[in-house]
Formats: sequence, C-alpha cells, structure tokens
Amino acid sequence: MVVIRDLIIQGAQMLLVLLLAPLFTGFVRKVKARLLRRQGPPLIQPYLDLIRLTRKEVVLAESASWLFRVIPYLVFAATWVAAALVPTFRTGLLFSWSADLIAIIALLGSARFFLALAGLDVGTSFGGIGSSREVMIASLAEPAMIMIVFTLALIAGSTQLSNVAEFMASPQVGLRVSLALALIGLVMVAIAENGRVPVDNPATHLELTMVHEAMVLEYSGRHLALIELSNSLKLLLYVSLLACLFAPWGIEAAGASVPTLALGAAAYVGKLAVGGFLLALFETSIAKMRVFRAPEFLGVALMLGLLATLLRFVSGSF
Amino acid sequence: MTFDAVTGVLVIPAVAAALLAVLPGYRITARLNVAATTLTLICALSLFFVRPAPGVYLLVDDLNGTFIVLTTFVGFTTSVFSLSYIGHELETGRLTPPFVRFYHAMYQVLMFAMNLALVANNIGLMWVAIELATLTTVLMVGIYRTHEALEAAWKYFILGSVGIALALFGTILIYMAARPVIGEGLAAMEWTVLVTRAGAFDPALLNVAFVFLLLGYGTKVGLAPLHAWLPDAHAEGPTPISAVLSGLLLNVALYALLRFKMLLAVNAAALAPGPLMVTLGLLSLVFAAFMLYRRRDIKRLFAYSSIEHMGIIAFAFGMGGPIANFAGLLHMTMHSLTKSAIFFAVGHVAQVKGTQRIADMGGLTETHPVLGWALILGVVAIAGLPPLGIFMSEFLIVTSTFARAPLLAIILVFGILVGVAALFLRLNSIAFGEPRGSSAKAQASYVPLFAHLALVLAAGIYMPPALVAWFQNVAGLLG
Amino acid sequence: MSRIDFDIAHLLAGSLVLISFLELYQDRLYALLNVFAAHALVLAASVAWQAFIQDAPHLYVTAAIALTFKAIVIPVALHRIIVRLGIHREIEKVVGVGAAMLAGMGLVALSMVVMLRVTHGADPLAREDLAFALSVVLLGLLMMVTRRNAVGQVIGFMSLENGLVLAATGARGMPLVVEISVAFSVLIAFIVIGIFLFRIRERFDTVDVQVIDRFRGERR
Amino acid sequence: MTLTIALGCAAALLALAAVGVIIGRSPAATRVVYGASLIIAAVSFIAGLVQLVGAAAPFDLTLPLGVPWLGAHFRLDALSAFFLIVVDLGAMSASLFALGYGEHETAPQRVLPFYAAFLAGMTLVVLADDAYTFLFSWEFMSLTSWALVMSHPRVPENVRAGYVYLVMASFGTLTLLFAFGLLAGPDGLYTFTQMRAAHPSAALGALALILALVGAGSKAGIVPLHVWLPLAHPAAPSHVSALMSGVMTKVAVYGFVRIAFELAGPPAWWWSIVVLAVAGATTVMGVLYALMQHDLKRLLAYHTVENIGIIFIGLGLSLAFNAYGMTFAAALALTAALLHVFNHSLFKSLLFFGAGAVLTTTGERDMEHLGGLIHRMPQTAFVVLVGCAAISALPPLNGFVSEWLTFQAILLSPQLPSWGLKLLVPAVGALLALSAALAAACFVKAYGVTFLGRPRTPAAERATETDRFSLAAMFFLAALCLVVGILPGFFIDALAPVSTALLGARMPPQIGAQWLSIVPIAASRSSYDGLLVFLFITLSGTLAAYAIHRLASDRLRRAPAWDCGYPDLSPATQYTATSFAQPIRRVFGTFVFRAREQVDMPPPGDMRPARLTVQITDPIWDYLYAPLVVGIGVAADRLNRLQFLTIRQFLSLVFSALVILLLVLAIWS
Repeated sequence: MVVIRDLIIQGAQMLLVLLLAPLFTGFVRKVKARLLRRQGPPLIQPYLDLIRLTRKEVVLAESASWLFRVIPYLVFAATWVAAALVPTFRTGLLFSWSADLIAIIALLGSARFFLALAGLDVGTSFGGIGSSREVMIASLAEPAMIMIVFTLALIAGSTQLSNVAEFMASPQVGLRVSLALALIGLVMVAIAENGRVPVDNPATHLELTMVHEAMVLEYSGRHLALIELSNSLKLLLYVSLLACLFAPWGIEAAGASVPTLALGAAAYVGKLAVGGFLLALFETSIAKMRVFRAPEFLGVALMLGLLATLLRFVSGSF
Repeated sequence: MTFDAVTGVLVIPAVAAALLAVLPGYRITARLNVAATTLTLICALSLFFVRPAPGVYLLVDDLNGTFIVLTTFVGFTTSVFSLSYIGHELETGRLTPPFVRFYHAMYQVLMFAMNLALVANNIGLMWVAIELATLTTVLMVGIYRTHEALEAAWKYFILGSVGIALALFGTILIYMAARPVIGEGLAAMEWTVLVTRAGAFDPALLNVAFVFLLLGYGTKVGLAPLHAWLPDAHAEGPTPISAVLSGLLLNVALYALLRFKMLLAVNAAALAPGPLMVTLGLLSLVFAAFMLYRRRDIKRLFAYSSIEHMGIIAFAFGMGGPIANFAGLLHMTMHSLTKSAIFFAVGHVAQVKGTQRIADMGGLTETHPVLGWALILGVVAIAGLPPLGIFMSEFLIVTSTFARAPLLAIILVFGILVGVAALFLRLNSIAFGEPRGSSAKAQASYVPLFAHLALVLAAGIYMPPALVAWFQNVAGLLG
Repeated sequence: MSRIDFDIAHLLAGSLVLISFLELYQDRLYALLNVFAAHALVLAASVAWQAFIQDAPHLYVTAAIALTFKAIVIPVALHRIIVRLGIHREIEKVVGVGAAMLAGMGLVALSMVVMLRVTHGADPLAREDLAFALSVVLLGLLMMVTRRNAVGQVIGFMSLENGLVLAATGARGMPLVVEISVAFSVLIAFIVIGIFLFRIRERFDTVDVQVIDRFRGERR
Repeated sequence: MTLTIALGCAAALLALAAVGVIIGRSPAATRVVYGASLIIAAVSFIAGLVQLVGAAAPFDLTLPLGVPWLGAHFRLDALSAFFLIVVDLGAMSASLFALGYGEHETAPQRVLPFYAAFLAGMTLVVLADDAYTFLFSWEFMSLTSWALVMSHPRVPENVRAGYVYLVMASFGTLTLLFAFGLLAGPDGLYTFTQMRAAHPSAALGALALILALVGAGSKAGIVPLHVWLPLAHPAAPSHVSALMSGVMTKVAVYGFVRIAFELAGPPAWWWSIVVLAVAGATTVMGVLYALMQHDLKRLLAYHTVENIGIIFIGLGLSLAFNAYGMTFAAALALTAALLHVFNHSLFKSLLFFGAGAVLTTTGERDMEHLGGLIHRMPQTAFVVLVGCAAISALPPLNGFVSEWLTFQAILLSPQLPSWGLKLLVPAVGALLALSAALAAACFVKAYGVTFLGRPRTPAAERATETDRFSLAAMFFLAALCLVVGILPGFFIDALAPVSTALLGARMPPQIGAQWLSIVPIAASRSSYDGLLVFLFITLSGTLAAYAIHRLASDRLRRAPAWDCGYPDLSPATQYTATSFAQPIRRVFGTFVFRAREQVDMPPPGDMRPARLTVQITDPIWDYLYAPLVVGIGVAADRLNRLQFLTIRQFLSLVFSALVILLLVLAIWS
C-alpha cells in the first residue's frame, strides 16, 4: 500500500518536472524580455515550440549514423531520470536511494558525453567546435561540482540527496563558511552547465562563440524537441537542486499527508519563480564573456569547492 | 706412479699435442683433437667416482674438481665447435694447413696446461702451468698474423709476462712465510700442507704475498685495471680461443686466487682478502659496463662483458658467506657455459657476415633465425634474465649483499643495469632492425651451442641435489 | 751462518739495487745494455754465493744461466737488434731522470717499510734479501713504464726478473728455483725473438711500442 | 586442488609455447595455439573462481625447483585467486579475439610461442609464494612480453620501444630484488611465509614499501616511471597490447599489494602520503598525456597510466585507514581499488581489441586518418562505444561503480587524525574528479574522431566489419562491463575474502540490500543502484520514443548536412583529434607540456597554404630521462679513452695499482 503510494508520488514528481520544465524556461525568457522592456513571447511559447517540432519531419544529414538518431532519446532519458531524483516538494522519494548526488552528476555527465558525440557525428566543423568547447567546459565544471558535493556530503554526512535536504532543513545546520562557498560555486557551475550568460548564450546562432547550440546544430524535428526539452529539464534540475539544498523550507518529509504535499508543491513553485527571476536578472545585467574566459570562471568555482572541502576536512566547525 | 684419472687428464692432452704436432692433414687432426678432448672429459668425469689420494705434486679435491670437470667439458665442446669453424677458416684461406696443425697442437698444450694448473698440489707447479697456458694462448691469438692480431698478441704477452712475474714474487713470498713453520723443501709449497698450517704463518708476509698474487693472477682474470690485454686478445684471436679464454683461462686464474684466499682466510692475523676482491670486482664491473657502450666489434663487446662478469664473481667471493660463495661458484660455471656459447654463435655470425663490425650485421633473426635467436638467448642469459641460470646467481648475490652491505649492493646493481642496457642496445642492432650483411646459409655446428644453453637453462630451473651438495661443500671450504 | 757470509750476501743484494738505479739513470741504449750486463753479473755472483752458503749445488745452475744467458747472450743479441733495426740510440723517457730517481727512492723506501713489518722469526738475511728484491722488482717496473722504446722495456723487464731470481735464491731451500729461472729465460727469449719477428716480417718499421700501438683495437 | 590445476595450466601453456616454436610457421598454428590457450585459460579461470567464491582455505605447494635449498613455493589464497581470475579472463578474451585477429599476423612464428609463455608467466607470478619464484616469473613475464613487442623488428619505433621497455623492466626487477633482499634478511628467508612471520621493523618495512612502489610501479606505469608504457604497449600486436595494458599492469598491482599489505608489516601513516601523492600525479598526468595523443593505441596506453593512478589512490587510502586501525574504511578503499582493477582489465582489453579491429581493416593507428567507421563496422563501433562509456565512468556501466566507491572512501577520510592526510586527500579527490572529467573528454575525442564523422582517407572508406571471433570477444567483454555495472553487489561480495585476508575486515554484504543496490557504509549515508538506473533510462527512453513516434511524426528525410548553410565541404574540414583537444590543450597543456601553436600565414598574394603547427614537450622525459642518457653517454665516452692507451700506459696502470696496494699495506697495521 505504502509502496503504491510512494510509487504514485514518484510518478507525480517525474511528471511534474517534465511539465514544469518548459514553463520555467518560458518564464525566464519572459522575465528577461520584460527587464529589457520588451513584450517577449508568451509563457507557453516553449510548449508550442516543442509541439511544432515534434510534428515536423526530421531532416537528417546524409553522413549521420544510427547513433545520431539514438542520442536524443538517451540524452532525454538520462536528464529526466536525473531530474526525477532531485526532491522538489517531498524528500525520501521511492527511488531516491537508487542514485545519490554523485550518480546524478554522472548521469548528467553521460548525457553530455553523448551529446558531444552527436556533435561530431555528422562531421561538420560547427559540430566539432561545439563538442570540443563543451567538453572543455565540462572538464572543469564536473570536478567543481564534485568538490561542492564533497562539501555538502561532509556537512550532512551523506551523499544521499534526500538526507542532505532533510539535514539542511533541520535547525542544527547554521550559517557556515563552507556552505557559502559551496553556494557560490554551485551557482557558477549551474550557469556554465546550462549554457547561460556569461558562459554561453542560449539565444544566439551563427556565432563562433556559441557552444551548446553549435553542438546540436544538425538536429531537427522531434530530435531537436527532445534536446530542447532535456535542456529545460536540466535547467529546472539545477534550480531545484539549489532550492532543496540551500532553501529547503517547505519540502515535506516522507509520509506527509496530501494537503501538506500540496503546500510543499506551492512552496516549490514559489522557489522556482524566485530562482527564475534572479537568473533572468543576472543574465540581463551581465555581458557574455569570451570562450577562453570560461575556464577561468570555472576554475574559480573549482577552487571555491576545493577550499570548502579543505575547510571541512580541517575542522567540522567551518 | 700408477695411471689414474688425474694423470689421465694430463697425459692425454700431452700425448695428443705431440701427435697433432707431427700428423698432417686437417681431417685427421681435427677428429683426433675432438677424440683427445673427449677422452680427457671422460677421465675428468670419472673423478666423480674414484678420487685418487693427493700426491706431492697432484691433488684433486672438491674445489678443483668443479673446475676440472668444467674445463674439460668446455674444452670438449669447443673442440667440436672448432671442427666446423676451423674448416671454414681453411676454405676461406684465412688459415693455411701448417697453421691449422700448429693450432691443434697448441690447443692440446693449452688443455694440458690448464688441467695441470688445476690439479697441481704445488704452488710453484701451478705457477709454471699458468705461465705455459699464457704463452700458448699468446701464440694462438697471434695466429692470423694481421697487424691487429700481432699487436693484440704482443700486448697480451707483455702484460701477461709482468703479471706472471708479480705472481711468482707472491709465490716466493708464500714460501718464505711457510718455511719457518713447515721447514724447507717441497712440503712448504704443497696446498695440502699449507692450508693446514697457514694459521701460524707470518701475517705481514702473507699480506704482501696476497697483494702480488692478486695483481699477478688478477691480470689473468682480467680484473680492471689489469684487464687491458683481454678485449684485444678476444677480438683478434680465432673464436674457439676466445671461447676458451673467456670460458676457462679466466676461471683457472680465479681458481688460483681462491686457493690463496683460503690461505689468508685461515690466518686470523692476516688482512682480510675480501675487501680487496670486492673493490677490484666492483671496479671491473662498473668500468666494463660503461665500456660496453662504445664497442663496434662484436667479439670485443663480449670480451668486455667477460670482464664485467669476472668482476661480479670476484665480488661474490669477496663478500664470502655460504650464499655468496655458492652464488659465486654458480655464476662462474654459468658464465663459462654461456659466454663460450655466445662466442660459438658470434663465431658463426662473423663467418657468415664476413665481418666482426656490429654496424655491418643486422636483422640476424630474419637472415639466420637459428643463429639469431641463439645469440639472443645467450645475451638474455648473460644479462641475468630468467629462465636461465645467471638469474639465480645474481638473485642470490644481490639479495644476500643488500641485507649486509646495502651501499655495495646498490653499486653492484647499478653496474649490472648499465651493462644490461648496453648489451641490449648492441643486440638490437645485431638481431633486429633491417637485415644487413650477407644472408648466405651458415654451415654451423649448433650442437655445442645449444648443449651449453640447455645446461644453463636447466640450471636456472632445476639443479640436481648432488651438484648442489658439491657446490655447498665448496662454498663451505671457501669460508 | 757466520757474519761474513751475511755481509757479503747483503753487499751483493744491495749493489743489485744500486745498479738498478744506474739503469734508471742511463739515457743511451748501449750504456744501458752494459749496465744491465753488470746487473746480471752481480746477480750471478749473488746467486753463486747463495749456492755456496746454502751449499745448494743446483743454484749454481741458476747462476750459470744468469751469467751466460743474461750477462752475455741477451746483451749481445740486443746490440745486434739495435744495429740491425737502426734504432736511434737515445732512450725517450716519459719522466726526466731526476723525477725517475726520486720515484725510485720512494719505491725503495716503500719496499723497506712493507718488508720490515715481517717478524724477526724469518731469518734476517731472508728479510733483507726480500726487501732488496722487492725494490729491484719495483725499480724494474718503474723502468718499464718510464721508457718509451721496446729495448728499454725489455731491459726493465729483465732487471725485474733478476729481482725475482734474487728473491727465489734468497729463499733458503726453495724448490724449483732452477726450473723457474729456466722458464723465465724462455720467456725473455720469446720477447727478444718477438722483436725480431716484427722486424723480419716487415710488420713494423720500428719497435717503438707507441708505433705498435698504432694498430690498437677498434681502428677499423 | 585448485592450485594444482592452475599450476597445471601454467605448465600446459609452457608446453604450448614449445609447440608454438615447432609449428610456428605452419598455417594451422594460429588456430591451434590460440584455441588451446583459450581452453587452458578457461580451466584455470574456473579454478580461480572456485577458490575465490568458495572462499576456500589457501592452498600451499612446494616443488623441488628454483633455488635448491629453498624449492619453488606456490600458494593460492584469496588475493592471488582474484588476480588469477583477472589474468585468465584477459587471457580468454585475448585468445578468442586472436583466433580471428591472429590470421592477419604476418610473422606468427614470432608471436605464438611468446604469447603462450607470456600467459604462463603472468599466471606464475600471482601463484608464486617465495621471492625467487616470484621474481623469476615476474622477469620471465617481462622478457616474453618484450619478445612480443619485438615481433615486428623492422619498424625502428618498435625496436626502440622494446629497448626502453627492457631496460625499465630490469630496473624494476632489480628494485624488487632489493625489496625482497631487505625483507629476507642476511640469512636469506626467501619464502613469503617466513617474511610474513618476520615482522620487519618500521623503517625497514617503509624502505621495502617504497622499493616495492618503485619496482612494481615501474611495471604498472606510475608517473614518472611510465615512459616505456606508451611506447611498448602500442608496438605489440593488439591482443598482446590488450594483455599488457589490461592484465600485466594488474599483475604489477598484485605485486605491490602483496608486499605493501602483507610482507612489509604493519603500515605507518605516512606510507599512504607517498602512495597517494604519486597516485594523484599519475592519474592527472596520464589523462593529460592521453589528451595530447592522436595515435589510437598510444592514447589507450596513456589511459592505462591514468587508471593505474586511480587504483593506487584506492590502495593509498586503504593503507592510510589501515594505519589508523579504521579497518572497515580500509576494506572499502581496497575493495574499490580491486574492483577497479577488474573493471579496467575488462574495458581496456575491449578498447584495445577495437583498436586492433580498426588497425587490421584500415592499417591505420592514427586517428587523423580515420573517421566514419561507424557506417562500415557498426558492431565494432557499438561495443567500442560501450567500452568508451565504461572507461569514462558513465553510469550505469562498471567504470562508474569503482570510481563511485573510491569517492565514498575519500568521503570517509576526514576521520583520519593526521594533518598531512587531511590536506592531501581532498586534493587527491579533486585530481580524481578532474581526471574523470578529462577522461570523458578524451574518449569523446577518440570515439568521435575515429568512428563518427566522415572518413578522412580512402583506407577509412574501404574499412569492413571485423571477423566473428573478434566480435565475439568484444561483445563478451562489453556484456561483462554492463553486468558489473548493474549488478556490482555480487562482485563486491566476491572480493570480501580478499579484504578479510589482508585487513581482517570486509565491506558489509551487498546481496541483501533492497533492489540489488550497493550500500558501502550505511543506507542513510550513500547508496547506488545500477540496475534501477539502467531500467529507468531504458524505460523512459523507450517511452519517449514510443510516445513521439506514436502521437507525433516519425517521418524522416535525408539531406546534405546543414552546417549553417555552408556548402558541403571536404572531410578535411572536420574537427581532428588535435583540433578537438585544442581548448583543453590551451587550458592545461600550456604549463604542463609547454604546448605552443605556431601559425605560418603566407603574405597576401602568396598561394601557398597557411600552416599551423603544435609543439609539445614531454617534461618528464626532458628533465628526468634525457639527462640520464646524456650522463651515461658522457661517462662512456670518457672511459672509452682507456681502450686506446699504449702498452706502456697500461703497464703504468698495473704499476700504480701495485704501488697503491703496497701503500695500503704499509699504512694498514
């Protein structure tokens, strides 16, 4: 009985992230447009795009291989699973123990691995640019992320996301230096991983500065739709990760009743709104940097993470 | 005195020498040569079973038993090898029939001299025998009568004579030391007597004597810095002689040294001979290892490797102790077999390629697979790699030394490593790479070559208990 | 043994060392040969004296060999060679006479120090003789390494060997002395003949060892 | 019993080597030798499996071989059983692969005998129980693999590779000789049993451990002793490269574990500092070197260096925990290391097989001349993709599991009291994370440039799918990679006897955990379930595919590549390995390898093409080995003058020696 209930909740969680993801993307775009004194597209524009794309036929390059066609599904699946494992409105999800924070990062890593391969598959120069830059950024972002995870794990005594979140919600965790460092680092990583300004610009095309868009340049139709969707999912994932780690208020523990769950969901949506607004604000207020500034940017994140971990190693009071 | 095995190993070569000096014709003489060495070998082997009591002049005990069997065996295989080798030299006209006759006679004289040096119970007699061996080898080294050959012979001759002189002085000193204790006459030069009474000898005299003997016989052993004659003599003489020189004559001289070392070991007050031998050994090892790098002549290359290994052996005996002495004996045996095998291979290679220059031979494993792989196997063995016997002796030497004197062991291993690197550097250009030089079919006698290698291989994997007991017994004697 | 015997033996041995110094001093080949003949002569005398005081008749053989072979045959033969090969009469030395002399002094001192450590158990004559013999040997070696041309070296070697014979005869009652001295004479004969061979076979245009070394190894 | 079988297999392999010598040149030889070695390896594999899983008591056996008064001691305990399994698994797959691959061998008589002997050597190393037998088999292994490296001696690089390899191998063996000489003591207690009983002093044990690290490490390829590895491994035939990279380096790890955990006595905390520092450097340097390569096999060889570093990180952590008596953490770290040993042997062999398949059909090892192979050899491309994903530590494959366990071990290390470790371990963790990310980048490059894109040369265009034996071997290994990835619990439990034997502790049993997940310490702390992740991904992936194809369009049209509307350019415009690595080279290479890019731009009107050249210097070779080589050369030249002295000068050498000795006597009293 309990299992079934948990199963339902897990499913609800998965659906929720899937449905919320495009909306969140749309919301960020809208806010950005408003901040730029523009009308901006309607909130539901991403949904419309996705539907349009799925309807269209796929135009596949002659030199594309079977792998090129499989990858979108792989990427989507990996991202979705990762996103589904991040607690949004309730901790202690049924399958939360099946992959801890490190595994979630690794899942995103595999998504990126295959996407980078896709960039090389058709054999065009743009795809190559995209992949090589993507892996360069990832090669710094991932270790930074791991270091941040170390910090959190050492504070909470667990790499299990639900447990970390519960611990964060508990009063025993006060303000800590290492936490602050981890927060900054995580934000920087999140920006880089989602290809937002100042590292990359999701809205550009046909510029040699672009990274992610160049990689998926050859995709079209349903494939492109899936990739767009997984991007939104990834963005949502990071925001909810930040939310459940650094703003764990309102996340219900396991065994909460339905109304409280609704309350938690509401809190979650609220957090998303705040996060999205802040993101948009940040993006509008800063200019994109050169590609080879990105390593320095991420190097800072890595150093922050390492510093935080070191502090934790040296003494538990930091 | 009655004819026993000991007189056998002396008389047979002597008679054979006389016959070969007069008999004409290559076929008969060569066969006779082999026959004589075979008989000698049989006599030597019989020493295992019936061992005559030590006489005034002759003596057979565990120590020289080892050497006699080894000497006669390698002498036998080498004679088989020279059967085909000298035949080829005759065809190519590098040697004329009279010289071949001379060569065979001298070969037997050399055998006689070495056996005499081994079985002699009298330090004077031993000295005479070693001088005789030296003179014969000098003549054989010069046998090709090219500029280089004569020059090598001359160098060998002068340095050898000085060595002999020093050794003689040492011998006299030993007698002087012995006389007050033992009294005048032959008794004061007999091993059997000397060893028993050496404790009472005058230590100062013994020390001076050992210094002279070490340098005198050390010249024959080829320890640096007394080695100068060795590389050229090996390179310029006929290959069978190189094999015998490296495989046997060096051992015989070393045997003499060991005998005298035993004398000093008995005398508590005398200076310990170990450190001297260790120093000279390490010096020779490291020096020879570096000298290997710039060699362009294949036979000179392996001559230097002989110096290197004599250094290792001297080091082992210098360290002393049951394990090190055992290892030293084993290493000496293995080195004789391996090095002569290598020279067999090298001889055929040089004949086929028509040169001794390493630069002119290449890709041997492709042009002459059997010879090539035999050479590789030999070098692998001499480099102390398993599954061949030298690995065991080096294992024992290094491990036993490192526990006692780490610094020495480090120097030792450094030398070994440098030597291995150099050997394989040369081997690569000989055995691998683009084939160079003629690829004509070699009419070679592989039997002695592979017989030796097989023995070395067997020793690396399994040693018969009887042999082991024998070695351990000797190791005990050496103290 | 009586005092006088001892003194005579001592005198002979000592003079042998002295003559070695004289050899070291020479710089002309003929002179060197003559000095060496003297060396051999003294040796013969000393050996004969030993034979007399040890009343060991076989030593007379050695003395005879020394006299005939070393004091007469070899010098004459070398004379011939010098004439035949037209070796110029100067002896090229590596170090000057003075330095050689000093080195010689050092060597004599060294041999004394080494030998006088010997306990007095061995009779004094033997000790003194050994000390002298050792000095003669070392001086001979010194001569070999400081002389550039072969004849000089041969003479050095022979005086070295004289030292050995001196020691051997000094060793009272040592067997095989005769055999050994014979063996050595053979050896020397070989050397001399070797020099001849090189000449006769037109191998080398001089016996200067350095020129022989032109054909040293690795030069192909 | 199992030991007897294993030894019998080794003997059979040696006999097979002899057979190989005899029938080497006959056409049937390949099938005979590889088929036989496949069967023998399988038998010995079963023996090892029985021993390990059955957790039977160790077997001892002494044969009257080797050093006479000692005899050859053999022992099959949990540790050697595990490594026996690794060896035989590699041997089996390599033999299976070679059944097809060996047909292309031009000089089988140079490969077959040594191949069998090589396998025998590796088997004997893990079975040996005394110093002589161990080093004998160890050096025999090196020697046979050297012969295999030399199997195409006309190629100058191979000869050089073989030379460097042999010298480094002898160096390693001699170092181990020291280590054992130290442990055996002056009166030569050579058997491991005696050494275990000896309890060496702390300083002695430390020295032995460092010697073992150098000796075994030079064979395993730890920086800076790795130089031979990227030369020698690619030079050998590919199935041998697989064995050398995937298995022989593991045998070296075995040697280190045997000495460090058993023979060297109780560890001191600072041992782990040494090991961890070396391991961290090895990990990152290995992957950075790999990123600079465009030779496929050399790239793989450098990744072996990296993975050896990861293994040694685990071992170092285990030593540290063990020194402080935290045996459970030690067991976790050790298990992580050993599991990575197993995993790496799987996917590294797989990848080398793939490289071999590519090499046979295209004759190319240089990625810059390949591309688009996925169209011509789809099955090979698929298995190699699995291998790449596994070595890049992507879930749900096996590489991730072992790295995850290593991370878990690192997360336990704040409890270590020592300050040095407190500061070092996080840094090592960062290096590990960095190298994991870089490895993924490197394999995107390797796979993308080799198999994806468009063919860059006619050779790549003419490529064909490889033979069925090779495919069988590769699919076998790929399947194993997946199985270990989704069911790690069984393998972790199988390793329990090893850690129990070495540390007296084991990881908690995993079989009981819910949904076959693995729980290293406690469920509240961390857990991972490869099976579930795998099911999730497949499920959601297929779901998405089904939904879209069903509800939306499934139409598809082939057209020229879009590429921002540029006309279809030649394959030469594709990204190459070098250009792909350019951003990373710019970030890391500039200070590690002093990488410089030089652009030669012709003036306007000049028709010649512009050229961009990249220069990379290998710091370790330049600063460590080159001076050594030069020094030896100088010394050799100096001493060589002694060959050309005159007789008189030689005489003066003798003379001075005499005088010196007499002086010694005069002074000595």
